[in-house]
Amino acid sequence: MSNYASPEEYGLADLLCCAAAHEVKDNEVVFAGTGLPMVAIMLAQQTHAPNLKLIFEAGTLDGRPPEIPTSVGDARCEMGASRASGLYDAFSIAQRGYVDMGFLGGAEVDQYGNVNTTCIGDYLDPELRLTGSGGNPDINSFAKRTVFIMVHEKRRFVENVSYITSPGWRVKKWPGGEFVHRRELYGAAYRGGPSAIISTLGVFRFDEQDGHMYLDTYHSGSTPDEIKTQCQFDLDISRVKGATELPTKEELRLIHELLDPDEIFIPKTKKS
Amino acid sequence: MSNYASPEEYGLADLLCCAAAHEVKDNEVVFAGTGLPMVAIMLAQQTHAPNLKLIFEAGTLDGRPPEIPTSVGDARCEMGASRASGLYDAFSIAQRGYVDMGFLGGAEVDQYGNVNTTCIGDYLDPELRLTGSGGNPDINSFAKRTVFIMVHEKRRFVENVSYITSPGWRVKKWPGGEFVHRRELYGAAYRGGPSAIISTLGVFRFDEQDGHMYLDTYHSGSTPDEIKTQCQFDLDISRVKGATELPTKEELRLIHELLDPDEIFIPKTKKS
Amino acid sequence: MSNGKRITLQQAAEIIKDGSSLTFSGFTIWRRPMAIIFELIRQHRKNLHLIEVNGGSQTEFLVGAGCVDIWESCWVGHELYGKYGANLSRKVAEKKIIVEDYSHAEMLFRFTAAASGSPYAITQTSLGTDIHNPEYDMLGRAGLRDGKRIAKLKYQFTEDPFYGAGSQVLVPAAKVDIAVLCVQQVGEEGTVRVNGQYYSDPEVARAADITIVMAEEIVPEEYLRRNADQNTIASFEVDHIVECPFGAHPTGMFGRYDVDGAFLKNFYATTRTQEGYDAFAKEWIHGLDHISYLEKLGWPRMLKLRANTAMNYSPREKKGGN
Amino acid sequence: MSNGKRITLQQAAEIIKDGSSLTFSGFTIWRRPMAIIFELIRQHRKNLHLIEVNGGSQTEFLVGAGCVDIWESCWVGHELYGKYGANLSRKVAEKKIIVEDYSHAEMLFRFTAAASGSPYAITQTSLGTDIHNPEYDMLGRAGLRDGKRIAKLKYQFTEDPFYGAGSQVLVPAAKVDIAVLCVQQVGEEGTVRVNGQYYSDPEVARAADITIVMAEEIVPEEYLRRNADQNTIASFEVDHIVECPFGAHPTGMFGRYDVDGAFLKNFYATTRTQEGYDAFAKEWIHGLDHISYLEKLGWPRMLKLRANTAMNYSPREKKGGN
Repeated sequence: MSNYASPEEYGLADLLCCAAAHEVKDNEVVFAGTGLPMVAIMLAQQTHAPNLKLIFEAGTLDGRPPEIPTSVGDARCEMGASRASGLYDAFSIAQRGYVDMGFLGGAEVDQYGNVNTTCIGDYLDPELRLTGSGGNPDINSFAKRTVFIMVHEKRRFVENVSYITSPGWRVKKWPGGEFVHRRELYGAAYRGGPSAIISTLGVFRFDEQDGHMYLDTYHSGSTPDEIKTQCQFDLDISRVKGATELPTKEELRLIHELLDPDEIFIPKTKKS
Repeated sequence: MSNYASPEEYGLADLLCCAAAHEVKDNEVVFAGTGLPMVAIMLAQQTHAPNLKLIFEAGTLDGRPPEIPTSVGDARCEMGASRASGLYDAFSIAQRGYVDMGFLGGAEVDQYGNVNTTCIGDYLDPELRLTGSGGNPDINSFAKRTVFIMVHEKRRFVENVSYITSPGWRVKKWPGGEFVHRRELYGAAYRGGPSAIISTLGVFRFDEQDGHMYLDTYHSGSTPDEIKTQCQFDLDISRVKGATELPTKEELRLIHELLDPDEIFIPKTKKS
Repeated sequence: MSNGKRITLQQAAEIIKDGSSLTFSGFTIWRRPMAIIFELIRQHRKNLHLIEVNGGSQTEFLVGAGCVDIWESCWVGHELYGKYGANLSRKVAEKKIIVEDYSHAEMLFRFTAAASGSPYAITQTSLGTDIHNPEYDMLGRAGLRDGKRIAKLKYQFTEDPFYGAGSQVLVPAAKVDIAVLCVQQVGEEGTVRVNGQYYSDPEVARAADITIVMAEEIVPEEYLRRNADQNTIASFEVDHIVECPFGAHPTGMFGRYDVDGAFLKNFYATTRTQEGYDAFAKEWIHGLDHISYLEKLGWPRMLKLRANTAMNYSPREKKGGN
Repeated sequence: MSNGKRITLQQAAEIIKDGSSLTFSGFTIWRRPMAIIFELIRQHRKNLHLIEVNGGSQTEFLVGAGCVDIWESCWVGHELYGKYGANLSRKVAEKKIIVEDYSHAEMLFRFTAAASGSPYAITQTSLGTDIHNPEYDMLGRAGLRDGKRIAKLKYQFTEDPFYGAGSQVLVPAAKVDIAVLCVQQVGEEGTVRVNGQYYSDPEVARAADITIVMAEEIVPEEYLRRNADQNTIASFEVDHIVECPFGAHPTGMFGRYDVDGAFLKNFYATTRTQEGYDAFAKEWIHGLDHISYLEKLGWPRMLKLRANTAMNYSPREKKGGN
């Protein structure tokens, strides 16, 4: 008598979004970026975490948008918010340590959870310049933990990212650039790091001591061995717990009827 | 056919207030403390400087109070203001260099314009603890020039103030405490210093090169020689220009009918 | 949606333990959380460490009552109703209190640093003054600079490496246990709307580990959230809320009531000695609660202080406090 | 009381000289001063140095037109209407532009420092990332770090001397010649009231040496001054004002109109090549003025974007931009 959706009822984006939503606990202060992270957080707000406090980077504090904003600068963010102000407030609050969790995205990730959103190829002669960091490294530096949502392709799960935009568990110590544990650099500002990478194939977590990524759960339709072949580094699949929890029918209803009916971030699945 | 008031029509506080008001130019951004400075600045606003922009330390920007506030935190400050916010704004704007002039008070002053509002006697074993600095050193550090309004007593015009609360033209260089020119310490933040001390006896200015105070004008009823005897340091009276301009009848009317009818800061003069 | 943030005046005071570091909303004689101050005095709180952007009547009441061991700030007095802090001055002369002097901007930037999670702030103020006299580092002299809640150094000079702008003064973040605010409105979930100047309220609320907000009225959260851009402090920055009308008296509140100048003048005049303070406290603090305090003040007095809605202050109150 | 701050769109653009450093109000695709951006492109402005808390459509329009030599910021794109900055990306690949990357918080704190007159700010963000890779100091590599308008160093690490909190990142104040804002209301004397999120508008206005405010409407100053606590920027921080309804289009404005997603989608799709950009600019920028631009957009389009007063956004605009 499960309420879980059957495979033909959900798409990968649904699975991703629900898995991400499950990372949030009630009453937490959560900082979410534009796109899927926003849908995931609002899904959590509609389900198990009605008292979470949502911060949008552009300056909305404890927002309760009745419909999904197109971006964090959107006028929709302010509806029902505790305070609408600006970036100084959002980043000060984050740096002060109020944020339990950040929800982010990325183009490339390495085995330590270092994420790249800046460029593909040599930074000094790039193949492709991307958007740049935005608040990704900031939220990731300030929050107690961060969750990344990513498309899974082998070219995105790499040995070394082209550019470390956002810090993982082992990061570069300048001026030399040797990898050290994040804790060593952040001192009193150390609060944690990436707690999960949720890709279109599985959910990955990190050994906080040695900083390495491991597979926690695999999404229905893939296997740990297959996922391992989709990473350029040697993914630890020894700690896998099982399959990722499926979306429920209610979650799918909330995503497609309430949060994103216009399929702005999450396409509807054609019933077969 | 002068509009100047006759001696029996004004008191020393009137003279002080009017002399202070004359220090302001139109269109300037002025930062005024509570008390006589506030009356002086509002008098200027009502006479020759209608476009001056008045900042109150508690967070009122470009205020146009219709009646004298009791202090800079007063609700009266906000009437007609461009923006009411807080101290962060007021001090950021000041440190950014917007402020042309600051209007301040003090308990003691030395020959370099160093002012004390902190204590009388040895700081470590004081005869009398006063209010403390307030924003006096800040406004004085940030503004292009500052004007002080003080009661003139020999015990207040001293060789060395008990405590330098607010920096004059020659100040202490720490850790040693030797006197150096203000310019040497402030670097790029150097914008000027005290431009006038207006006491109940005269108007004093400073040689900006050597930092020494000199008598600029004496108030009607006193003489340069008498004023010199009312200073513990060797006051330069060689540059005196003449008598201080008297209050006009209109200025007196504004002070006593419009600005301070309740004699909160300036007593009315009994007609003889 | 309420979430249990509402407490009583008594409970608010009980959260503040002996030895706590404490800061307040408001400015000199405006929007000070006096009802909680009185309750702290009734509860005989001891060894408090006040860290204030500026002091005012609240400081004088607490200091006079002997609640305070350390005062870090820049100014104390009652504005035109009392030239200086007579109680503080007396305790300083008697060496019963440690005073650490900063400038006003330094105090403000110290709170700004704490509020934005920085260990210190950069300013260019007060160079050349005795505020930076190394002999006058009173917390250092007392051996209290443990580098935990009290910074290792009072300040540090450094040079600007970016533009060659010269000497900068670094001042440590103001780390405080508890901020007590007094405002016009707070929502059931903690959203604060301050009317008029907000002074340094947003900074002190965010800097403190625990933030208590006392308001003239607790309003439906949803009412404040209809205009989020008019609110001052976000819900999650506030831990406890207290409804207490006229809670700032004898200090004033924009849009609600003026400073009670006569009350402060009398306080200043009668508390220049400890005996005077004790008698004043006996009459106005001990043995009363907030309602009996208001009863004692009486209607005519409060109606005179009441602000005119269009002006946000009282046109009836004679400003000189007579 | 007016004081001659009012100028035209053309005059506003003329104040911005070739080689100026420039920054803007808004956030990515919201409240960008597009009408002035278009005018700058019409006037063939060159060698601009953009220093932005974040980039957005305004960046892409200026960069595509070849107006920009240096871009210091952290992000560029059109949110969901264009994944990244295709024009910037092309110019980067062709090495026709210098990009200096900071993090978002670093950029914000750089402006906060400039706005409060500090030569630099302290943060603890982005430690361990390539943002701090010394090889990637692009202004340094180009020999442009003169220590005057461009800081001698991109950043500097230091240790906290007060609480032993560890590594701090010092970042230089963002020194900019001109800030161009786009807001809902400005008073005749320059008082600005922003509705909704104010993003980093107060900081950029105060950081710049010259501040130009373009508003949907210039309102009587006295109207704004009736509620001083609802205003965002003080009169004297603003040097010039311009009235320009729909001046932010195709970006959006809280309470007035939504982002024109279809317009931005089309811009993104067609300007991935320089030829595409030139054709787009020929159609939508050159040879038009603001009114003929609005005429070209047409009433149905603008009415669809128009915000609902109760919601502050348009319930009619399909958010996907189709």
